[in-house]
Amino acid sequence: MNVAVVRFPGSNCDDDAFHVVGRVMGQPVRFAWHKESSLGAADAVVLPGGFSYGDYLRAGAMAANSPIMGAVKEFAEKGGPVLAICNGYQIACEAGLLDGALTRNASLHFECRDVHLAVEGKPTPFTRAIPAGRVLRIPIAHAEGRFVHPNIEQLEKEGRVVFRYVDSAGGTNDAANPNGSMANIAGTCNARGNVVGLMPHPERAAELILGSDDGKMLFASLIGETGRRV
Amino acid sequence: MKAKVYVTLKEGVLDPQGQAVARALGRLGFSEVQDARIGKYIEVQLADDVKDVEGHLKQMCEKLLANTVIEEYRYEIVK
Amino acid sequence: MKAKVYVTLKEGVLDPQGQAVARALGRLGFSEVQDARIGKYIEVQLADDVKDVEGHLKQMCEKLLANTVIEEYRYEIVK
Amino acid sequence: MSAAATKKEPEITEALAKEHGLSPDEFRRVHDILGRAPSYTELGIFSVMWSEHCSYKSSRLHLRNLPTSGPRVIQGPGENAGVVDIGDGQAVIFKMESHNHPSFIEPYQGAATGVGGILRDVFTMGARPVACLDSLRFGRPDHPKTRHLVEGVVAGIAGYGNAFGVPTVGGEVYFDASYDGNILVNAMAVGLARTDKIFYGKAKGLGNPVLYFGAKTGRDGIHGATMASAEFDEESESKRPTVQVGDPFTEKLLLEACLELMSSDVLVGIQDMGAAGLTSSSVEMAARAGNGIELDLDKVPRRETNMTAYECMLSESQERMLAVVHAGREAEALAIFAKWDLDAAVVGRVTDTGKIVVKEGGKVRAEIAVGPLAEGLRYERPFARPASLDAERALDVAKLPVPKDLGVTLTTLLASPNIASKEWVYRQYDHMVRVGTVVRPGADAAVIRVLDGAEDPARAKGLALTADCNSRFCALDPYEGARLAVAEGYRNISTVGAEPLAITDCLNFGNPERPEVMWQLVEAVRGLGDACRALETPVVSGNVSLYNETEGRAIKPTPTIGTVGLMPIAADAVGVGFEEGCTVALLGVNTDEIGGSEYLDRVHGKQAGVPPRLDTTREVAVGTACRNLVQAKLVRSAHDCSEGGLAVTLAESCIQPARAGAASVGVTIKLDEPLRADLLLFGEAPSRIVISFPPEREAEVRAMAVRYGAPFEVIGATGGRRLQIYQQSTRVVDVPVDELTRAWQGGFRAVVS
Ligand SMILES: Nc1ncnc2c1ncn2[C@@H]1O[C@H](COP(=O)(O)OP(=O)(O)O)[C@@H](O)[C@H]1O
Ligand SMILES: [Mg+2]
Repeated sequence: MNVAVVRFPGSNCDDDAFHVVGRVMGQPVRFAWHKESSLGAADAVVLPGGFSYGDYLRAGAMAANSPIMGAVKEFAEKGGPVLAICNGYQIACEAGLLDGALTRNASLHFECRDVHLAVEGKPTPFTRAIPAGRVLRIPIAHAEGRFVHPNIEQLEKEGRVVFRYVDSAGGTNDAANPNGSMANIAGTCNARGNVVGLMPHPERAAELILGSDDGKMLFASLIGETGRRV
Repeated sequence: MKAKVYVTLKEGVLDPQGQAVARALGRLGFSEVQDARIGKYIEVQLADDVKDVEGHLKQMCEKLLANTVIEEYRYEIVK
Repeated sequence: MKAKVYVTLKEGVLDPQGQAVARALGRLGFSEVQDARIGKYIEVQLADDVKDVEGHLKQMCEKLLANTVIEEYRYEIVK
Repeated sequence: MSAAATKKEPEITEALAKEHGLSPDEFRRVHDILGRAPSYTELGIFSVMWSEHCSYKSSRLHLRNLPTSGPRVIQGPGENAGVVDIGDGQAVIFKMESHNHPSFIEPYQGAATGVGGILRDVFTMGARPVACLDSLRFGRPDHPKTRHLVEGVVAGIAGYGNAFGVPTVGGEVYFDASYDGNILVNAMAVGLARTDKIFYGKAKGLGNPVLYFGAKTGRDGIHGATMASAEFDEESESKRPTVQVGDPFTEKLLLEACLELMSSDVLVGIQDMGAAGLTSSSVEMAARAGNGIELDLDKVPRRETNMTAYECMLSESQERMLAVVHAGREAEALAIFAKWDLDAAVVGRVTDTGKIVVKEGGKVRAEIAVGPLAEGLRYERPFARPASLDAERALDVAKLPVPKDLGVTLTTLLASPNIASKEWVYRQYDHMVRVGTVVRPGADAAVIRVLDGAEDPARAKGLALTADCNSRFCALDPYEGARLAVAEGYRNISTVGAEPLAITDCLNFGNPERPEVMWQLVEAVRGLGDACRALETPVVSGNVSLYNETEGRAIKPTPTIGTVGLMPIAADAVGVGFEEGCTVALLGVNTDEIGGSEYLDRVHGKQAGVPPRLDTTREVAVGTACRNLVQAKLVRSAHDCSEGGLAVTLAESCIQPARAGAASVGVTIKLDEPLRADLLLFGEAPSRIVISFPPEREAEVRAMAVRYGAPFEVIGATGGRRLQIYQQSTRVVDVPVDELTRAWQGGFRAVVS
C-alpha cells in the first residue's frame, strides 16, 4: 500500500500522518508537494491537518486551489481512497471533494482535547474494519470544525455521515458536541464512500503511548489488516 | 482600480461570532442592539487596464473569496 | 434600523491574510491583482427608537467592534 | 537616489537622544566612540543596541555569577538559545523570553509575536521546535482589564503556536494585584537538533554574502526595543501604531526553509531578527565573529514605500532572518527561499573593517565600530534592601484564626484562580501536534517523546518540561524566592520521573534605577545561582525584562524558571491522578511554614511572613528518589506540593483521573505531626512529593526512598469518593471528591466569563 501524504504550505500534521503510516503501520509512504500536479504512484492519499496558507480567509480555501488538488480529485474520481483529516477535511470540503462546510466553532475557541466518536454510515475504506458499535476516543484540535450542510437529511439517508460526536457511552447529545456541528457530525464521506473526511485526528491516537490507539483502526482498515483488500 | 467585496453568511447559517458580539454589546449597555452578523470586507487593488472586471470579480468570489455553500457576496468597483 | 460597520487595519499594519489572498488570486490567474486587504463587515440590527445612534455606534466601535490599536472603522446607518 | 534619502532628518540634539532613551552621559559616549556627532540613523542604532533589552546594562554584572556550564552543556548564554546534549548525537535547544509590554498594549498580537520571536531564537540554531510553554501573570481577577487581557493573551499564544505547529504543553497562570498595570507574558520554546548540525549567529568569512529572508520590512514596532525598556505611563497608549502583527504562516515557511538550508552546506551563520531587527542581528553576528558587515538597504525587501535608513534599521517586522552563506553559493540559498515562497535578497557582505556600515541611496548612513555597540554598557547600579520589607514580612501566626471548617477552606483554595485547573487555557492550545505529547498539560511537567532516532516509538526517550515561579515568595525574599523557583522546577521534572538537565530563565523586575528594585534583582540572581549550583542545573539561556512598572509601582519580582529534563523512556512517566486501592506516601517533611502562602492570601488576606526554607540537599534526595521510583515503575502517581500545600496536592490527585476516561478516586489520609491543622494542611514547604503505589510494593518503595536519603512516610490509602484527612485521629477534612472537582474546574472560568 503506497500512501501519499500531501504537503501544503502550512501543513503541520504532515509529519504525524507520515509517521503513523510509515512507522506505526509499516507501509511505504511519501510526501506529495502542493506545487506538483501529479500524485505519482499512490494507492491512497492523506490530506493532513495543519493551517494551510495560515487558514487565512477561510480554513482550507487557498489550499483547495493548489495544483496537487487537481490530481487528488482525479484520483478520487477513479475510486482511490482519500483520508482528509482536520485541515485536510476543510480543504476537501472547499475543493468540492466532500460536501458541506466547516465553520467557526460555536465556542469561538480553538478546542484541543479528546472526544468520543461513533462510527456509522456506509462502509468506507477507512471504517469497514471497525467493529460495529465501537466508540472511539480520538483528539480534536481545531477552531473551525463546526460542520454545516444545507441538507443533512439527505446526507444521513445516503449513509454519508461516517463519524458522529458522542459521549463515552455512545449517546448523541449536545454536551458531547465540541464545536456545534449540525447533528453532531464529526466526519463524512462522498457518495461513493472512497473519500472520508473528519475533524478529529486519528493519527494522534494511533499509539498507546499517546493515550489511545483507537485511531489506528482507520489506517488498519485501509491496509486491510483484517484480511479484506480495498 | 479598486474593488470592495463584501462576504456575508447566508441567511439561516448560524453565526456564533455575531451572536457573541450582539450579547457583548448588550452587556456593555447598548440595549438597543437586537442582532449582529459578522462578515468580511475585502479590498482588492487591481491594475487599471483589466478587461471584464465584473466577470473577473465574480470568478474571484466564486473561486476563492466566498464559500458559496454558506456565504454570499457582493462587490463594488471603485475607479 | 441597521448599522453597517466596516473595520479595516490601519495603514502600515501588516495584513498577512490580505497578502496571502492577493498571492492566491495571482496563482489563480488573476494577474491584475496588486494587493488585497481584509477587514470585517458587521451588520448590527438596532431598535428603531435609539437616541444618538451615531454616538452609540462610535462607542460600540471603540469599545468592542474595532481594536483601535491596529484597526480603524467607519459605519453607515440604514434606516 | 531613493525617495527616502531626500527626507529631511531631525537635528541631532541631546534632547533627541533623550527621547531615544539615551542619557546625556550615554550620548557623550556615542560621540566619543564615533569621534563625531552621530547621524540620525546612527543615533537610532545606538539607542536600540544600548537599550536595556538588548544590552543588559543593569543586569550583566550580576548575571556573570550564574553557573552556565556542565558536562552536558554545549552552548550556554550568549547565543540565540542554550544547547544541551541529550545523548545519541542529539541536543535540546531552548530559551524563554518576555513580551510583557507589547502584550499589555495589544494582548493578542503581543503574545503571538512573543511566541514567534522565541520560536525563531530556537530554530535559528538548527533545531525543530517541539514544544512551547507559557508563563503568564495578570492583575487581580476582578480588575476591569484582566478578563480582556487573559482572553487576548491566551488566544494570541494559541493563534501563533497552533498555526505554526508546535505543541504548547505547559506553563503557569497567576493573578496578583502587582500585575494590574503590567502583565507578564513569558514564552519558552524547546527544539531538537543534531549535535553536529547546530548553527551559530556568526558572520564569518570575509567577503561572504549576507542574505535577508522571510517577510518584507515595514514600519512595525519601530522603537519596540526601547519601549520594552521604558516604564509605562499614560503616553504609552499613544505609542500604539508600533504594534507588530504576527504571521505564523510565514514563520512556518521560514522554519522549513531554514531547516532545508541547514541540511545543505551553504550556510555559515544565521540569526533571527528579533528586537531591533536588522540592527541587532547584523551587529551581533559581526561582533561574534570579530568582523564587520556592510549593508545595502536598497536591497532590503520592503512592504512600505519611502522608508528611511533609520526605519529600515530599526524596524521590528516579524518573521525575518539574516544569514551569511559561503561566497558563490547564494543561488542555492535563494532557490530554497523561492521554494518556500519567501522574500529574500543579498543585502550585504562580511568585511574585515570591524564596522557596521549601512548604505542607502548610494550614501553611507551609518558607520560604527561593532565592538562598543555590541558590548554595550555596563552599569553598577546602586542597590539597597527596602526599609519597608521587615514590616511587610511581619506575621503573627498566633493571631490568625483557624478556620472552622478546613474542608471549606480547601474548597476555597481549589477555586482560587491561582490553583484552579488551567484547562480553559491549555484547551485552546494545540498541545498534541507532532504526535509527541506523552504527558499532557495538567501534570507537574509535560513529557514529550523524542521520535527522531528512536528505535521503537513506544520506548522513545522523552523531554520533561516545566515553567515555574512563585512571585509572592520572591517579593518577601527575592533570594529565597529565586531558590524556591529553581527547586520547584527541579521537583516538577523529578515528579514525573525525569532527570533535570538545565534551566532557562526570564527575569522580570521593575525599574532597576530604583535601589530597592535593583536589590531584588541582585538577590534573585544570587539565589538563582546558588540553587542552580546546588541542584546542578546550569543556566543555558535567559532573558531580562526590566522596567515592569506602572506609575512607580513595580511588579513583584518574578524570575521565571524554565526547566528541561530527560526521561530515559518517555512512556514510563507518571501523572498526578490516584487510582483505586493504592497506598499513599509522602517523600519529604511537613512543616508549619505558612509565610507567603496562597492560604494566607486567599483566606486571611495577608501577603506576609517569610517564604519556607529550602534545603537543597533534601530537594535532591526527594527528587532523586521520586525519579528512580518512577523509572523503576514502582509508583502509580506522583504529585509535588506547591501552591495550597499538602491538602491541595492530595485533592488534585483525587480529582484528576489516572487515565483518560477513568473515574476520580477518593483518599483517606492520617497525619501525625503535632502542628496547627491549617498550617499543616496549607503550608507550602518545598521538597515534598506525594506518591501512590500498590500496597504490596511498599517495602521496595521505602527501600528506594531510604537509599536516596529521602524522608518517607506512608500517610494513607486511596479509595472511596471522599477526601478525608485525619490529624492524630481528629478528622480535619472530609469532602466529596465531586465537590472538590467542581471548585477546581470552575475556579478559572470565573475569571473569564
Ligand atoms: N499558561 C499555561 N499554558 C499551558 N499549560 C498551563 C498553563 N498554566 C498552567 N498550565 C498547566 O497546568 C498544570 C498546573 O499548573 P501549575 O499549578 O503551575 O503546576 P505546578 O504547581 O506543578 O507548577 C501544569 O501542567 C501546567 O503546565
Ligand atoms: Mg508541581
